[in-house]
Amino acid sequence: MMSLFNLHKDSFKHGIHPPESKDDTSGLPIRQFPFAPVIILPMAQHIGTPSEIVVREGQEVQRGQLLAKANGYVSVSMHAPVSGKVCKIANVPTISGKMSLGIYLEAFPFSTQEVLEGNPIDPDTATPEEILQGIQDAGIVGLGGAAFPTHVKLKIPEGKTCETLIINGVECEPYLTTDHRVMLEQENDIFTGIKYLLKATGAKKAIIGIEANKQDAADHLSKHMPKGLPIAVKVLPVKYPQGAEKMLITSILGKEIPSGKLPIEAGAVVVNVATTAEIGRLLPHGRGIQERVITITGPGVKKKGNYLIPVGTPLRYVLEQVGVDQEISEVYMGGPMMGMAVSNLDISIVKGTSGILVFTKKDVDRSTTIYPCIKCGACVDACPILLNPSKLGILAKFEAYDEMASDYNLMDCFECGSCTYVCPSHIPLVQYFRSAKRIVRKREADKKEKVHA
Amino acid sequence: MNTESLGSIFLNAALVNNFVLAYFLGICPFLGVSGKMETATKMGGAVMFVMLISSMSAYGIHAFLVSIDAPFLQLISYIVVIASTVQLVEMFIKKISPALFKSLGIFLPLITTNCAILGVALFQTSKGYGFLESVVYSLGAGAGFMLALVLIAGIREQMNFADVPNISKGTALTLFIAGILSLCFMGFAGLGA
Amino acid sequence: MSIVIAVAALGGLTLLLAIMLIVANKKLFVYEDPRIDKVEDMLPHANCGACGFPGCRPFAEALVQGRALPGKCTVSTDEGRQAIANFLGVDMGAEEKKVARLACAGGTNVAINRAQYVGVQSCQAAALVSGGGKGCFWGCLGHGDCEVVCDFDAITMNEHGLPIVDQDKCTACGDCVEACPKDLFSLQPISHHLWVACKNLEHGEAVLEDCQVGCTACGKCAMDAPDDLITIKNNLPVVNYAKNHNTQVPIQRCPTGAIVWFNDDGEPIKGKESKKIIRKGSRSLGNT
Amino acid sequence: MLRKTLHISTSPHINSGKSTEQIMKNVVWALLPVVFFSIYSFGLNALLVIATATFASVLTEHVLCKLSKKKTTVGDYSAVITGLLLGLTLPPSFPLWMAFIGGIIGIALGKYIFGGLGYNVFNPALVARAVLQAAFPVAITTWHPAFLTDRFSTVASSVFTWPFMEPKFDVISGATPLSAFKFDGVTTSTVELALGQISGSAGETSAVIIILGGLYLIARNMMNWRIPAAVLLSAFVLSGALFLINSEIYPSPWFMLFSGGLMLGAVFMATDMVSSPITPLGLWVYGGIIGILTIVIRVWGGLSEGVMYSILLANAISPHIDSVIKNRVYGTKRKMKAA
Amino acid sequence: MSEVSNIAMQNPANSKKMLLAMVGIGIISAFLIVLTYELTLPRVQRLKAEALEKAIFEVLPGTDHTQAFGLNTDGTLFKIEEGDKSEAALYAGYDKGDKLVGYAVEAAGQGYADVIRIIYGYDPSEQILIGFQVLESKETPGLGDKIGKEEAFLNNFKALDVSVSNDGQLRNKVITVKQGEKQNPWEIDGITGATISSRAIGDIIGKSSMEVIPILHQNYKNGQNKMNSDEQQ
Amino acid sequence: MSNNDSTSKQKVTSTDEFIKGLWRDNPVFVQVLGMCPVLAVSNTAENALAMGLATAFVLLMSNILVSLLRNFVPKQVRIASYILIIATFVTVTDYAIQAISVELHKSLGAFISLIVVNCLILSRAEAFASKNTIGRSILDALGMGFGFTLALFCLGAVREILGNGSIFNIPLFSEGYQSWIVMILPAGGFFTLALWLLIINALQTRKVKS
Ligand SMILES: Cc1cc2nc3c(=O)[nH]c(=O)nc-3n(C[C@H](O)[C@H](O)[C@H](O)COP(=O)(O)O)c2cc1C
Ligand SMILES: Cc1cc2nc3c(=O)[nH]c(=O)nc-3n(C[C@H](O)[C@H](O)[C@H](O)COP(=O)(O)O)c2cc1C
Ligand SMILES: Cc1cc2nc3c(=O)[nH]c(=O)nc-3n(C[C@H](O)[C@H](O)[C@H](O)COP(=O)(O)O)c2cc1C
Ligand SMILES: Cc1cc2nc3c(=O)[nH]c(=O)nc-3n(C[C@H](O)[C@H](O)[C@H](O)CO)c2cc1C
Ligand code: SF4
Ligand code: SF4
Ligand code: SF4
Ligand code: SF4
Ligand code: FES
Repeated sequence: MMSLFNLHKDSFKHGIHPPESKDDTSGLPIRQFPFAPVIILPMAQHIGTPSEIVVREGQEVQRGQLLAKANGYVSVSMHAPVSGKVCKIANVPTISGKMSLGIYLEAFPFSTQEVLEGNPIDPDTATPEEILQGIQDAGIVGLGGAAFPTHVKLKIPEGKTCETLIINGVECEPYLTTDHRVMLEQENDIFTGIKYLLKATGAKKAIIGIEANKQDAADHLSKHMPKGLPIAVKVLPVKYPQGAEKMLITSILGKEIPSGKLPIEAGAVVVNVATTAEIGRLLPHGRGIQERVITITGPGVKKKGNYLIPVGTPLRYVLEQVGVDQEISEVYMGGPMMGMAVSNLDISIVKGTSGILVFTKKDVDRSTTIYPCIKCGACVDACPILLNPSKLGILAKFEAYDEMASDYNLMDCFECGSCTYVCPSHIPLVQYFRSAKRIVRKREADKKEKVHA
Repeated sequence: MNTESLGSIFLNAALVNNFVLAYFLGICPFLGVSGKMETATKMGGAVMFVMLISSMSAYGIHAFLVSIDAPFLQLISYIVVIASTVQLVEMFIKKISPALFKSLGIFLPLITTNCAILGVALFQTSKGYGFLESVVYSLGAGAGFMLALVLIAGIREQMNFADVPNISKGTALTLFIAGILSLCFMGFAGLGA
Repeated sequence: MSIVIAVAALGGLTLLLAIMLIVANKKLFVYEDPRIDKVEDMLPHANCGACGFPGCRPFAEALVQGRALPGKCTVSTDEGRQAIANFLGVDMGAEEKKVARLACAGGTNVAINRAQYVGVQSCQAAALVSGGGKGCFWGCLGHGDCEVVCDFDAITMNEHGLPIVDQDKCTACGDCVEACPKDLFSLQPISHHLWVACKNLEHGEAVLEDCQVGCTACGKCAMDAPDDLITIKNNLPVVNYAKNHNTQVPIQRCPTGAIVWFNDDGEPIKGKESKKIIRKGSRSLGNT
Repeated sequence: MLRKTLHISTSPHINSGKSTEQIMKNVVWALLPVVFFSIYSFGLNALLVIATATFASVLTEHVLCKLSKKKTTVGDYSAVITGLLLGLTLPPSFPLWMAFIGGIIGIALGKYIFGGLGYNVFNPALVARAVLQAAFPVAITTWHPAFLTDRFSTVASSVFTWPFMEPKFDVISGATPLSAFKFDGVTTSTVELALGQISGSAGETSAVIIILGGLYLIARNMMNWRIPAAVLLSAFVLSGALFLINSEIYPSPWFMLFSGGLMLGAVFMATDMVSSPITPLGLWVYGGIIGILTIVIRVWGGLSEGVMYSILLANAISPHIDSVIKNRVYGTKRKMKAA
Repeated sequence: MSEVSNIAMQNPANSKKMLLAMVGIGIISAFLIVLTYELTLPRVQRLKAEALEKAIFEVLPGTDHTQAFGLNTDGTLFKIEEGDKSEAALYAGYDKGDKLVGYAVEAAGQGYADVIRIIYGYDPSEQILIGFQVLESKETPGLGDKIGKEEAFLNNFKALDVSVSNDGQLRNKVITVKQGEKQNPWEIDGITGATISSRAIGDIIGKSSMEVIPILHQNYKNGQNKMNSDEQQ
Repeated sequence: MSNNDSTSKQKVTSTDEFIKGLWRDNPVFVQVLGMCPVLAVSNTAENALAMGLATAFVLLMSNILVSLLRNFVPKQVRIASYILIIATFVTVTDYAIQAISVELHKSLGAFISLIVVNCLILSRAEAFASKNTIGRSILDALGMGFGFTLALFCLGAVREILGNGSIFNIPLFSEGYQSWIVMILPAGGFFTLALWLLIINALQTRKVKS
């Protein structure tokens, strides 16, 4: 049936419509979250090299003070989210299960939590290079979830031009309302941020993409739009995964990003609204990131809401503060479609965390029977990349990984989970694809190694 | 003796009386080389080609044998000519494309001992076809062979990725599929009339 | 009369064809070293790739062309390799037998799981979900991908969900090395008796919380080992196999038994001071 | 302090709530009106034949699961569909023992040997029917008249033929509309066809009810609308073209659509997702092949009805369709050809 | 090593040997075959002739001996002597008293599976067909092959009307109708479940009789007029 | 495919040579050779038996001749020569059967001639007779021939019983038996052989287990 609706020009092909479940928190304003007694800051919070620690154990630091500096180009600096004492530098657990070097920061209980000022960057006079440097120094990474260092993304490669800056306010994941609240409450930061971004990328116009279920945010932004800035707000039909870079570009510009290429091929750069707002908020003061907006929700949470939480707050502390159901069984960081399950409550909130979901036993609707693929085609009709997840799934089951990659474009799958969501046979397709991709990458690396050797 | 049109000769040989599925000719390569689509198409092509050649040479030999009035030499002359021709083709392929030779492996010589090829020669004689009719007949038979081979190869490739129960793995499953295909081809009955 | 005609006809026909074949045979002859076929026949046809070639036939070609020695085929028997060597008149080029060794001893009786993994029962898949839920991030997940992938039935999962390698069956094909998402397997010459069965990069109590047989990086083995045989790097002992490693001294004082001695039957022997493991059942799940 | 053992699993953590079992159950619901109508028009005969075929299918599925020491898969309802559809394609006065054997063949030969649900290449119900047609051609082409007055009180004697014995048919009806057309050049009015006032197999006599069942499934997104659309469209276009060329020899396209098993086949049998291709374009091609082959066999072939063979042949082709016709993957240029 | 050199060496020298081997075997084969052929020929021919005779006797009851005829393009008959190779299309059957019983005509046409070859007997005096046999068919056993076995079907050919009208054409073309619907003497009652095969028989006979019967009829009339001058020699 | 007779230089007893064709290396059930006649003329027990014996005869004769001539025929014209030999005996058999019964000849149809191309015969000539002594070749031919006949008979019997309700044309059931026509059709040939293979598979897996 899907393809009938696909005649709609303003959207990408296929995709799904999971229940939005956003009503619980979309109306709740952002609230400040208390400081945890101990803040745990892993250095590997972003894609790329972990930051390099510049403080010692026992050192006292002030909120906003630099704790670690960028270690290379694809890396960012990190700032103290609270005033306090560095009590330990050791391995800390992360959501991937891997250990990462990190800082244990004991918060001063009665500190004013004044934030340090740094070198302000003036949007009107700064050069693009200065802005990019400022972004890196502020420790800004993609807050949409990928946590990719934003300054790397904004650097337009030689020979390419950026026509359009796309601000991603889509927030297509169910449950999450972070970006929604940011758009309603931090419009000025967003517009300032866009000013920086336009300058940094050299883009001629900016388009803010918002799904129709956040019409109020779109109206709000349009109303407060400053004069003279080339910004347009575009309201898009609701469909998952519209927030994904590729899909958003297709929806807004009607272009496709060639397989394996970056958005700049379509003359666009995509930045999340929260990231934009953060840039707009921090750069004028030369500050670094200390906190971010996170939606805490899900059937197992007592005090649902959108909170401004210091980075590094331990998950256990967060859950204790909001109160959770006795029967909690699964906790996710991120949304229900792409979020990661938490195996260890000792991990902490990182820059990329956009939401925390708590499900109890009875809410986890995981059918125990996995039927064989009946080739119903639901997944084919859902996959926004237009892959054939059914065939891929069967091949994965029989471990034909090379064939998956060579004949069925496995590597183009971006693990949005649409296929698994719709599969009536409850086949864990995405999981198959993730392992398959890992194995294929490993094999390719081995092959390269052999060639070199 | 016969009044069939060329089109119906072709259809009859390819579909209605498919050499593999209705006449049981060429079953060995049908079972043996149908595991992979790629080899199946190559084998099909090779068989088609050899069929055409042997049909033409059979036509010539038949005329020759009639002229010297020695019908009893029919079988033996057909088969040596076919065998030698195939061997020639084999050498030729080996020279031209070692890769192709490799992938067809032992089945190239087996084309010689492919019933379908001798079958075409014998049937065209017994049906009293003229030269053009013989050529069309052999093309039809070849196309039918190719079709059967390709169909089953596709299915067997898909079966590599199926939970086939142990007892029906291998030749048994292939035969079952062939049986069902043969039932399917019964649907074509009467089309060539 | 008909006899004459028949003989003449058939004789003529065969003459014609024979001439045709002879000519073709001369013109279209392709030389292929017949030894390749012979050698291929002598190989085990496992097509496993342990020899470093994509299959038995390419290996046979390489053998005939002198690009490889028969000893590379780990699957064949000694007699088999010798036969090939004799046939080609070359050296066998025997290599020391290698086997797969596992760098983990954390079965369910000694290591905890932090969270319960639900989903496809494969290590590959589980490893992608927060590392698989095992307390020790580096440890064996126990879903047995290695057991499945081993074509020679050399790996069996024991009752504590830990893979056990049968030295005799293992051909060092390396499939398990590739399969394990935690990179716990490596191919070791069989003479490497001294073995560190742990990959945990933590040290001290933090290790023991997750696994009773993990290496705490206490350094006793390094201290006892003669001639700097062992050094501690990244909280793990590293054996320098270039030195004389034929000594059981380093394992003796290991408090957890993380460093072991594989005897000739491939059974691990722990030092005297290592804590005995009595528990037969699984350790309860840890708390998250 | 918060202490709990968590469960971990991969994303996505929610799903659409649909299940295979639920889809199959709905197909059974959609089939039931067809079954009831055939019982209404053919009486006890149809009831017995359909029930036997269904029972045999389900029983075979269960026994085979037990024999291969697996959990029984009867609960997924797919065997019920196979049985019902097989029953619906048989003549109402078909001997029960043959129907029973059909049920066994459908599941054992059509499904089990391929690996069970999801792996069968051919439509199991049609495999069964094809075998029955080849084994007992007379019995399967001997039709029974509809709407006999005593249909709810008496059963045709052929129904209770002893196992392995040749049935004797007492009331033999006239031919089906298709064979009447093919061999005697008599056409039946489309209204009669649509309302089922004709003889034929149990399930092919009520086009309207079949269409309604199909619409229900399409509306619930449990069936791919492209297949019936493609089948019916291609059959209509081809027969329409022939009709325009010469309406003397060729029947009207409406007659073609509503006669025989085309409607049942297009709506319930060609749509068996397991044995059909998966990409949208592939589905159109598949449906087109079925429609065209059906008309070709009906018009030029030796048989009067070709739906079953067309669907089976298309089943055989569908692995090829899948490997040749792929979606154009996002961000790539052309369709990928099979390697 | 010896094997290796052997294979490499084998190639050039032995063209002569190849020639010899093949031609030698060819000649031996030819001898063997001819021998068997000559030995079995008489018996095979006898058996074949018997089989044909049997078929003719079957379709022309009361026949004692037969005579093969060929059909000229201009529609006249010519005799085929024993041993002539050319294809005979029809046979005349005579009873003990050399009286013409009728003609047996061979015909063929497409059936359900493949070509069906039949022979039917024509009684020129009554202008009816009096017998029918299937010579060769690949029709489905148990179904299509009823055309050669089923009593009821064969009974159609006891007296099938093929009378010739005054314009020298058949009055009614022979045709198969559905079982139980035979109403006219020139109709064949079909077989349920083997409709296609039985119709094929109708078509074959219909077509063949349209061509042959008028000629035979003419010949018969002429022959009677001429007091069978030809045949009584 | 063909077992490696050529390389197995171990002692094989004569009985082994004979028995292997019957069961262990049965040409039909194990080697899956000579399928065309197996499927095509196994629709009745009688045809199957006749075909099997005819094939066995040709196999025997050609094995003998090939073995006799094995040192005389050069490699390059091997196949052509062997085929000549086989074709000779097939022609001989063809005429012999015609002389015995025209009916039988008709029902076996072209498949008598097609014995020439029966993969079994050539593969035995190639793989065995061309490398072994006459004595062994005879035993091999007998074993394979009878194995082939046995397999054909297994098929023919099932197909005739189900498809016709009779065996060797003797009706087995009372009047009114419903014959399963599919068994006589091509599809039935495939199915029957597949069923036999299924049974053999099942037996073997059971053996392996126990
Ligand atoms: C390894 C890696 C390298 C990247 N390099 C660039 C780059 O050079 N330029 C750029 O604009 N974006 C770059 N990106 C950012 C991606 O285009 C994308 O914005 C980021 O992965 C987050 O996108 P997502 O949340 O849709 O997955 C890179 C991402 C990754 C993971
Ligand atoms: C590589 C990667 C990149 C992601 N990028 C984003 C993102 O930029 N924005 C986002 O909202 N979610 C992203 N997610 C998914 C998040 O985990 C989470 O589902 C998301 O924050 C929900 O956002 P929404 O409410 O805006 O839809 C990403 C996930 C992955 C694995
Ligand atoms: C499946 C999927 C869904 C995503 N959904 C969103 C989204 O809803 N909102 C969003 O801002 N980014 C989303 N992203 C991430 C975007 O692709 C992109 O990385 C992000 O907008 C870039 O901005 P950032 O680098 O500032 O985070 C999603 C990514 C994926 C793969
Ligand atoms: C829309 C639809 C149509 C189906 N049609 C058939 C059918 O024609 N024959 C059949 O045996 N099963 C049918 N099934 C059931 C199921 O797909 C079938 O048993 C599988 O082929 C068994 O693997 C159908 C299921 C659905 C959902
Ligand atoms: S997870 Fe991959 S295959 Fe599945 S719908 Fe998303 S992109 Fe397509
Ligand atoms: S949705 Fe699931 S059952 Fe349907 S085709 Fe895709 S993988 Fe198969
Ligand atoms: S060793 Fe690796 S592959 Fe084997 S069970 Fe453990 S984690 Fe899995
Ligand atoms: S998979 Fe591992 S254990 Fe098995 S043979 Fe290969 S190297 Fe040895
Ligand atoms: S017997 Fe092997 S192809 Fe016919």
